[in-house]
Parts: sequence; structure tokens; C-alpha cells
Amino acid sequence: MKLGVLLSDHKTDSDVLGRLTAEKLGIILVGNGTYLATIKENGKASPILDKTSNLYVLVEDLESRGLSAANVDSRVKPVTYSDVVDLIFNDYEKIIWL
Amino acid sequence: MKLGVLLSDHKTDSDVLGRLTAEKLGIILVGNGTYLATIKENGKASPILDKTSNLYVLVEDLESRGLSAANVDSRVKPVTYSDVVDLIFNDYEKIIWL
Amino acid sequence: MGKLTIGCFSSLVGSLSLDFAVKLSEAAVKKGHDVDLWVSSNATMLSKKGQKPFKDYSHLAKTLTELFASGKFKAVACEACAEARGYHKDDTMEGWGRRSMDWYLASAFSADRVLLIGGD
Amino acid sequence: MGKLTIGCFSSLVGSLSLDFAVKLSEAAVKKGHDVDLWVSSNATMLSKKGQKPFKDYSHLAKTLTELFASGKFKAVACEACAEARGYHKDDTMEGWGRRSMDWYLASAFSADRVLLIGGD
Amino acid sequence: MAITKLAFIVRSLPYKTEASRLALTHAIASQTVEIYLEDGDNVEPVLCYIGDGVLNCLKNQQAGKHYGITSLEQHAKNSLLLDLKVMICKEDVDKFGLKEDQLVMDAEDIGGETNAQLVPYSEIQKVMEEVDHLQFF
Amino acid sequence: MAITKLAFIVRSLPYKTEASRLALTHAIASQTVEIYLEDGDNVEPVLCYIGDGVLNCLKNQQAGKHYGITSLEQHAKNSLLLDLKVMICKEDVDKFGLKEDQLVMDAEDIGGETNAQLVPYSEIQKVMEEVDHLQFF
Repeated sequence: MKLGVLLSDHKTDSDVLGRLTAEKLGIILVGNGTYLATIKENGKASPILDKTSNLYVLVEDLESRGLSAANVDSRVKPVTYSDVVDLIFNDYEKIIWL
Repeated sequence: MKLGVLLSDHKTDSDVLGRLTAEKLGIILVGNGTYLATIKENGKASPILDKTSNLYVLVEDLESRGLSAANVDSRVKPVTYSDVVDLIFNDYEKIIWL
Repeated sequence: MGKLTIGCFSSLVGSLSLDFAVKLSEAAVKKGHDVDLWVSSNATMLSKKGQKPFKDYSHLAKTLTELFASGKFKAVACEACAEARGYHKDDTMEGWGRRSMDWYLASAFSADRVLLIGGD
Repeated sequence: MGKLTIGCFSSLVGSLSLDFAVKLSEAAVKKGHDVDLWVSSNATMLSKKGQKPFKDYSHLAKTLTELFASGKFKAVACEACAEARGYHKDDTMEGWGRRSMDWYLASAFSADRVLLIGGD
Repeated sequence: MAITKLAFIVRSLPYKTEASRLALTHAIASQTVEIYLEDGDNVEPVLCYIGDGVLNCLKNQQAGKHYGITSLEQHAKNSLLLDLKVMICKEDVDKFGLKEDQLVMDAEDIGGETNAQLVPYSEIQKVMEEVDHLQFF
Repeated sequence: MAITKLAFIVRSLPYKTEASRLALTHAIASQTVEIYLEDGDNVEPVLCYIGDGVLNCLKNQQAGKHYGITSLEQHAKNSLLLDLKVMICKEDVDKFGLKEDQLVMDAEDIGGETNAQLVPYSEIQKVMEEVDHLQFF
């Protein structure tokens, strides 16, 4: 399946996200998930960013928190609400919110 | 200080609880904290139970979740709402909810 | 063009997840998609009329009014959730429906995409 | 006998933290203590009249009425939090006050114990 | 004539949030959805418990006695009484050191004929692949 | 004549819950509490950010632009404008790889004269010992 995950949490729930597999997996970081794209804890990037190469972060939520697109991990593509609509309809068949 | 912690979460937040120190520390497990007194993940009791010897669990919240006082770790004392009132007024000067 | 069904449980104030649901609806409708929005649990309060705007709180009433006017947006609130919170039918904001949970499932039946936003 | 001030932000329905606050108040009053209860954020809805009882939801109105009758219990809801949720003064349940946040701090000033229940 | 398959994946604990309760009540609402649909059309729910969510299935939940609310145990039974397909992740049950007899596996006492299935996570992954829409609670 | 010291310990992230916002608005409400008290009596708030809570202090929060709500940055400035005592845990700021110039340390641009202090956790522990009541948000 082609599965798009809207990740709104900054804590990794390994029971859930860790075990998810999909032919095509996309992770869109929203809400508190946006910290995962920018803030390194103890110098390390979040292991979430190794889970797939289809990584996105919602600019509106990033900027609301004082984070900046300039500091986003190079693997993560900044997107807007409008882009998220296209990802949902064009790139993924199933969408979940974690 | 004499600090009573009402722990309502089943996830350990080491940044907060891990660093708290007090001359006398009490932990009262309530809400989802009650799982910490009974459920062993991968056979291991929660490290929270090593934090102090003053450990309590609220029976009402335990039983609501289908957990039983019979399965509570031997270090943890089952208490009622009425007991919690006495702990708050008689045993601790400051009370926090985590 | 497709149909997106969104279910949301999150608090009216504080979580911003409900704001996400509304802003996503807005972006989808602008692109010509149809959106059904189902609010249940604490999100039910989004459908209550008379919410006073404060700088500290999100205020989604204006966006909702524009969405209803588009003709591509339907929004329904969970009836039991509303009653349990002491919020009754005549307090419902214009445009909103009040139904039971099967409405959400019926909407999902014919949706191209379903997004359920659980949690607080 | 002492005075306990409780502040609570948690949802009326779902979290059970607000139920905890009310049941703790009840237990404290039964032992002769005085309790001040401050509800803010989503907990504000506890003070709204007309909450319909459902089996799936906690219904605390009866316990609150008994607590008010004891003469040892005061409860006040955050005014701005209520207005932002479209819940206005004349919808307030009997016994409750509506004030701004300084009321909570004034209550804490003279309390023997303060318990703040944050989060959802 | 079409059937839309909907997965309800429960991953959260009971009581702290309404999420798991709403997963069950929404899944159960599939019983009355036909009033909105054409003849022969329907939705088919599958209910799966994973991670912390398996703790919703514990027996002897006394939330009614202590808090005056329906327990998740009762909702779990209702879902079986109404013949919903219910799967519980075995690895997670094992992780918490729980045994099958501690869990709501049937609703025989209220006349139910359907049993819950204790299955490896891979079976739940298969369900996720098969359904039309996925929802995590 | 008495002063009651109240600690407001912020440990949660901004925006996902109202908790940190309410910590600040409740602490700031100390400015008007005297109307309820006898002459000379007062409350004295101390605001401490620890753990994830330090992320409330980031500059350039554009919550107003995107969601139409006051940012936590603005509330943090207001607390300094009103001369509240504010402490930010240095170990946690370091853990997130943040520098002091990324944080709201003063409210000079709105006329404030008080600065926030970046302090080791041990200083915050001392505050917890000293105050009359502790509140975690």
C-alpha cells in the first residue's frame, strides 16, 4: 500500500510507527512532529528520519513554533497545507494521523 | 522538602521525574500511572518503583482499568481517595501532578 | 477532484489539531475537492455558536462560514457528545448538522481519502 | 483541618483527571477540610448547567451539588475560557463562580496545600 | 453494490483520553449506517488492538463502580455481540505478560457468538493492506 | 503581612496543549491578586522552564500569522515586562543544541527591564525547595 503518515507527536511510539511497513511510506511532520525535523537532542537527529526517504514538514507548524525552514534536516522537504492536500490525493492511498 | 508526586502517566518523563529530588519523596500512582504498579513490560518492573520507598497506588483507578490489588508490586501500597487526602495533608508539604 | 472525509476528536482550544482539520479542509476545498468534517468528543464544541474571539485562542468560526458558502464542505457534530457537554441543538452554529456516529461512517463509505485525527 | 486548593485544566469528558479532582475534593470535605476548586481551559465546561447524563460519560453534577451543600467547598470557573467556548454567564450551574485567574492565586495564598492538575 | 472496508486500529490506553472508546463506538455505529446508503452498499469495520491498546481488552474493569461510566470491557463485549471482526496483537499481549484468559475474547455471557482473535502483528499488517481506509485511535 | 511563593514549572511543549500558556497567564495574574488580599499580603510567582518546556522560549514564533493566536513568545515577553522572576534550565537548552540568542531572554523591545536567567538545574531545584507551593504545567 501507499501510506501517508501525518506525525503530530514529538515522541516516537516504536510500538506503532516502528512496526508500520508499506510499499511506499511517506511521513509528513505536523504539529509537535515538526520538532523532529529541526531539533537535535544531544546532537542526534531523530531516528524517524531514517524510516523513509519521503519526508515532509508543514511550514506553518514549523514557523508557529519559532523553528525555521533554514534549520530543517536536509532529508525533509518543507510543504504547505496546499501541498499536503496534493500529497493526500496524489501520492498516498491511505492516510493516518499519529 | 517533603514532596508528594501524583503520577498519572504511564510513560516515564526522565527529564522531570528523573531529576526530582526531595528529602522525603512520595509517589502516588493514579490514572494511567496505575499500570506502573502492576504491568511488567518484557518481564521488567518500571524503574519508577526504584525511585523511592514511599510508593502508593490508587485502588479506584487500578480497579477501573481491570488491574487488581493482588497483582500490585509488593513495594507499592494500595490506597483509597480518603488515604490520598491524609497523605496530602499529613505526609507531604508540597504536592505535584505529573 | 476527490472527496476527503475528516474525523476529529481534538479540543476546540489548545491542541491546534482541530485548527489543522479546518485549515486542511480549506486548502482542499480551494483545490476543488469536497470535504466532509465530522467532529466528536471535545472537538464537538467547534460547532457551538457564540464563541467569543480572544487573542489567546483560535477562532475558526469565520473560516467555517466561508467553507459552508463554498458548497463543497459539509460539517456534522456528534449529537450525544454535545448533549453530554450541556450544549443543545438550538446552540448549533449555522451550517452545521448534528447526527450520530453512523453519519461519519456513511461519509467514509464514499470518500476517496479518510483522515481520522484522534487523541486530545 | 486544612485548606486544599485544586486547579484543574483537564477535559470534562474523557480524561478522568477532572473526575479525580472532584472525587479528591469529596474525600477531603468528608474529612472536614476546606476545598477550593478552580477550573480553567477544557475543565471549564464542568461548570456548565444542563449536562445530560450518558452511560459513557462521567456525570459530576450530583456530586458537585452535594459538595456545595457541605459549606466547605468553593468552585470557580475561568471566565475567559468559558466565553471562548461560547458558554456564557447565564448557563453557569448553580453554586459556581466565574472569575479571572487571580482568584486561583488568591485561593493558593491561603491554602495549606495546592494541587495543580495540568495537561489534557 | 459495494463494501467499503474500514480498519479501526486502537493503540491508546483506555480512560485517559476518549480515543479508544470512540474507536469502538464508531466501529459499532456501522450497524446502522445502511440508512444512509443505497441497497447493497455497506461498510465493514475491522477492529485491531496494538501496543498499549491491548490493555483496553482487560477483564474486570470496574470503571462503572468507581466513576459511573461504561467500561471499555463492556464496549469490547458489545463489539463482539454485534459480530465485528476483532483482532488483538499477540506480541503486545505477551510483552505485557498477559494471558488470553485475562482478556475479553468473547461475549458469551451476553449472548454473543463471535470471538476475538489473538494474532501475530503480521496478520494486523495484512488487514491494514486490505482495507480501504485506515484509522488510528 | 505575608508573601506566599508559588513556583510555575513549565515542562510541556507550547501549542499541543494549553498547559504552558496557562502557566504563563496564571503567573501573570499575580499582578492583580492584591484585590482579594489584605494590605501587605501578596503572592510571588517564579517561572521555571525545564525539559521540553524550554522550547516555549524560542524566538520568532509565528503562531499569530498562521493560526491567529498569541504566541508563547509574546507571553514570555509579557512575563518579563511585568518583572516576573524567570529561569530557564541550561542543561536542557544545551541538550537541544540551542544558543542563548535563540531564546526570549528579555522584553527590551516592549519596554521591559527584567531579564530571564539561564541557570543550571540545581538552581531550579533550589527554587522548588524554597517556594510554598509547586505547580507543574
